[in-house]
Amino acid sequence: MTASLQKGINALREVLDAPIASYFSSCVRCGMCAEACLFYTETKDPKYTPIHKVEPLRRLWEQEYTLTGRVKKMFGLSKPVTDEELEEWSPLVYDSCSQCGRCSMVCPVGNDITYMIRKMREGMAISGHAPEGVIGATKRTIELGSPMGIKLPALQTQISKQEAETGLTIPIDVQGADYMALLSSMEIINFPEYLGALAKIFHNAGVSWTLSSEAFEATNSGIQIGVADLARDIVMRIVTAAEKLKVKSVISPECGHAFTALRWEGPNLIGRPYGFKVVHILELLDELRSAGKLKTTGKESEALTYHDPCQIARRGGVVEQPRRLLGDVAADFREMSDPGVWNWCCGGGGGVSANDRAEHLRLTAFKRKKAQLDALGVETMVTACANCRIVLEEGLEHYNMNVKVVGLTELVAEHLVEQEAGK
Amino acid sequence: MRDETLLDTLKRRGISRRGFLKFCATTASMLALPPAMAAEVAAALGKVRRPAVIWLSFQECTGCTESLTRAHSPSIESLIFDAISLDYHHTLQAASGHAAEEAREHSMKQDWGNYLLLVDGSIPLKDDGVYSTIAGISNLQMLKDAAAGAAAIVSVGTCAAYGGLPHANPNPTGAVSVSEIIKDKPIINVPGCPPIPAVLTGVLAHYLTFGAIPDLDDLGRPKAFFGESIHDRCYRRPFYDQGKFAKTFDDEGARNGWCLFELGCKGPTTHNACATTKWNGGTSWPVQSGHGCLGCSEPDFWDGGSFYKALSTPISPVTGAAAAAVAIGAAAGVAIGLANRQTKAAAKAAHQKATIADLEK
Amino acid sequence: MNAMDLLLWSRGPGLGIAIGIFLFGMVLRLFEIYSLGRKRDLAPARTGGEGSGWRTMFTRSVPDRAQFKRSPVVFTTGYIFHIGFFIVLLFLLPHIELIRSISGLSWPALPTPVVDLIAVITLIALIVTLIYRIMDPVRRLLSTFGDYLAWTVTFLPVLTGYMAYHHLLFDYTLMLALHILSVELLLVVFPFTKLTHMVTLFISRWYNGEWFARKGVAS
Amino acid sequence: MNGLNGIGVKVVHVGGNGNAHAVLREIEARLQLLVEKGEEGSIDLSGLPLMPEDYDLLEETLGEGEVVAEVHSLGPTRIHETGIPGVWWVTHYNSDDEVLAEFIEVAWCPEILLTPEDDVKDGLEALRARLFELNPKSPLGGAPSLDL
Repeated sequence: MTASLQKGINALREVLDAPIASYFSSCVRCGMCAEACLFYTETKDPKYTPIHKVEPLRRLWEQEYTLTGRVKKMFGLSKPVTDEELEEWSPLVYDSCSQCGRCSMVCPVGNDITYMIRKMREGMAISGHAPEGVIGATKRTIELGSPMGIKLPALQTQISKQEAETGLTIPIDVQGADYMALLSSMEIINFPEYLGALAKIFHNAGVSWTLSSEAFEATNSGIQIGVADLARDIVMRIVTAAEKLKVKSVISPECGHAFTALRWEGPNLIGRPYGFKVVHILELLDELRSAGKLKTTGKESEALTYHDPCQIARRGGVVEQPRRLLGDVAADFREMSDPGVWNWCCGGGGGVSANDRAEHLRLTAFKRKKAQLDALGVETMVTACANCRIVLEEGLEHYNMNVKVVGLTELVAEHLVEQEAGK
Repeated sequence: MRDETLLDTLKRRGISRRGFLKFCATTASMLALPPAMAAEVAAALGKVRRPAVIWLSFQECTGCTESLTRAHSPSIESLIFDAISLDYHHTLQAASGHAAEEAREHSMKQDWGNYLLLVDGSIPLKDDGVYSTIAGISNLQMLKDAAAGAAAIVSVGTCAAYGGLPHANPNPTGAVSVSEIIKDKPIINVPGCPPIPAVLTGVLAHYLTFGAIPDLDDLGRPKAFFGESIHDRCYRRPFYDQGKFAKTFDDEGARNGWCLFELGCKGPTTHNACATTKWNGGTSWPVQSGHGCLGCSEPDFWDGGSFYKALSTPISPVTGAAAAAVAIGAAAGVAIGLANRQTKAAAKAAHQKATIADLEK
Repeated sequence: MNAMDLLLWSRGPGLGIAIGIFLFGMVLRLFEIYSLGRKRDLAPARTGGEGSGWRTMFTRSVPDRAQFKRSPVVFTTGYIFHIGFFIVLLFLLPHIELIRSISGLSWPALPTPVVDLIAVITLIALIVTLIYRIMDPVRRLLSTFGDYLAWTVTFLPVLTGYMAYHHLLFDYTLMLALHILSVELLLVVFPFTKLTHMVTLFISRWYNGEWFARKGVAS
Repeated sequence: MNGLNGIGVKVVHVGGNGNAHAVLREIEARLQLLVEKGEEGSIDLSGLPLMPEDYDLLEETLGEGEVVAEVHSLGPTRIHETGIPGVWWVTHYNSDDEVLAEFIEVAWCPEILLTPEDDVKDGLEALRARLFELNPKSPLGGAPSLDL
């Protein structure tokens, strides 16, 4: 056994816990999870059946943690997990799973397969079976601070631009602010309007906020590739910065898995609760709206729909907030089929969009979203995840579809009732 | 007289032709043959020689003999018994002591190879068969000696057929059935505790009429009488199918004559003719009198658990085994649990902080 | 050994051994599962999801409508054979008598012809699931020896029970003995195959329901 | 006996089990055979378990006919034609009046009622013997040589 495989198997031994043991004990191999997974429904290839993607993990559990498995292993009756097998499984664990969590909602015995994939990636990554694209993104996050290699000067450039555009100051490193906002690299590069939108909304609502020059990047490639040690380092940057600035809350940006990383995994990675709250920008906007601090005027007249980012809706519980916000700014909002917690993924979550190897498969899986959009016939799709947004735009372009993708925060900012200066 | 056929016997007794017709019809009915077979019975009667019969009683309660003699219907069945030459029977013969044993030996010698051997009671094997002897001869020895010269053997009652009550757990005398000792002779089992008299006379009539043993099932019982279960022939069967059951012996269901399954009736697994032949000249039978079938014509019916518990229930309590299994399972569970924790702790200890370099193999 | 001996063995020592192995195995499995433990979740949970784990134990039995349409065969046959199996198990009088003799609990039985019909439907549904498992690429890929074993030991008790009642193939005594033995086989195999899902699915659903509820997607 | 009579006995009717219908169907089929082909047949009533109610139903359905007969041989045999001509109820008893066997015969006349031919021959001889005893001189008497 190579040292890397040894490390991988060791990592899997570490992550196997009671829920996973229960899940494997319960699986009846009914295959219903296949129909919940867009990588299966759009390819009809049985190897993309979610539970099949964790088969090596199942065998390891059986061999290491059950009496029958131990006896079988003793008599040499069980097939050991090998490097070749893990290599074969790499496309199943990384390319064909966006960790969207739909299979976990469908499984009749209640198996959280997504949870198992997340755990399995711990063994895959450390034994050298993660895809190059995702390794690269992780490396850049660790070494440069962001998966796209964006550094502070680039952000400062965008800040100046947005300040010029909005005429507002964008605070940075303000001690004792209520909120510390985070961004995803994609927003910094592709959708800087988000930053301007935040400035406008917070200024109007009188929210005290700041950015941090030490931790502005919210995305966490360590989570996507599945290396807790690296994910911890990444999340720790934010924790350190937020605690240094003594903010009350940290705002997770329009990015799905960044929210998962910060809100749900972070405290468990660092082994303690934070000294601050984590809110998703949509939650905060909805709170401001309820408090009457977010007044809008006018409504988009064309028909539009909303794409629920998996990590924000199904895996994050933010479902009603975007609909309330949209109700204020859209005259003709139409739900897609399977909305809310039953949404279908864009196909690029969970590191798939960073994985060049998976591009073809991802575009094939996009047919599901295409079918949903075709059935609905709208030309504007709002969402609240920069990653979804890029993946959707790529998919739409690939299939020559004339649909515009808009960030919800920007849309709200566009309809903001500007308060009189000085107030 | 020893060479005469049953027809000769009937003639000698001055039976008319109508009487003969009645005899054949009744015999066919007794043999559970279709009425049209009466003609065959008549034809066969003239051919078969009247056999000598030796009746040996071993570990038994005389219930079988009681049953047969009490229920015996004078005209027809007495004809059957008249047709045999019962040369030795403990209970019924007048002779006793040495005279009786001499009669047996004499009869055996005279009809060597041709007599019919009837046996009731089981045979003890433990401690050289000391638990039951006749005239100082162990049952085992007497059976072997008598069987050697028999044309066929009829095991009368469940004890002779399957060991019966003496064979019941823990079987202190090592009792066994006739068929476990005698392997080289045709054996007809007529089980029952006691057997239905009409069934025994039916078997004898068959042997007398056709000179051969009847068709037997895999437990050596004549199919004509034991071919179907009590349950299938039971007049209460429709209640079983409808799900109407007596819950106690004095409830509404019992009064309405509903199925006795819940009260422990063993009818479904018991093969006998009670439901059709009935007892006491066709008066009634156990189920008709409101009591479930005990299964007395089946092997080991004494060991089948309570007579008053349903057939589908466990024979012996399972709670002890269950408690033990849970305890052992918990002990093994604790052991594997500790081993699992150790494996996990070892994995944790072996964990080295991952670095970027680890990702590229 | 004759049929009656076999029946007596299956009602006596056989049943004790089978129940023993079943309980031993299931207790062992539960220890195996829970001994692995799980880390306390340090991320503050959303409110409003209290009891979601317990609710999910039941709500997960009802499929999402859209998903039902996507796997109609698996859902339909799955429902039919599970419900059928339990009706036959719990509402045939001899079975109730067995339960009563062990636990003291009892309830009214269904008429035998009704149970008989349900048994036939159950058998058909089980056969369809087997055919589907063999024919459908997804299920064929997932299936292992254990899956076919589990199917067999589930199918046999229903089949032998049906055959015993209708006096098919063998005499009732032998068929009843085979029926009880097939149930004992089911009990023995149970803890060491996916049949454990009958117990562990409640654990899984609880974990799943709790996990989702903490994130604000309570059932 | 007072003791036994003192015990209260409640007779409960449990109802028939449907076997009477089976017997009646078989009678119908056999009767048709008799009419069409002249084939006679017989049904053994002990072959099926019949309850008192089943007997009642059989008796009620078949009814009473014109002929009642009794044969005395090996105990009595009682025969009556039912209300359905050609359907005879034949019960064999032993000398203690216990039922030995019971048949429904579907025939022009039950066989047991027909005089056997040999009996007629024997009877003729017996008659002649009696006549000879009455009048030994008669030309008819004591002439067994007459062609028979």
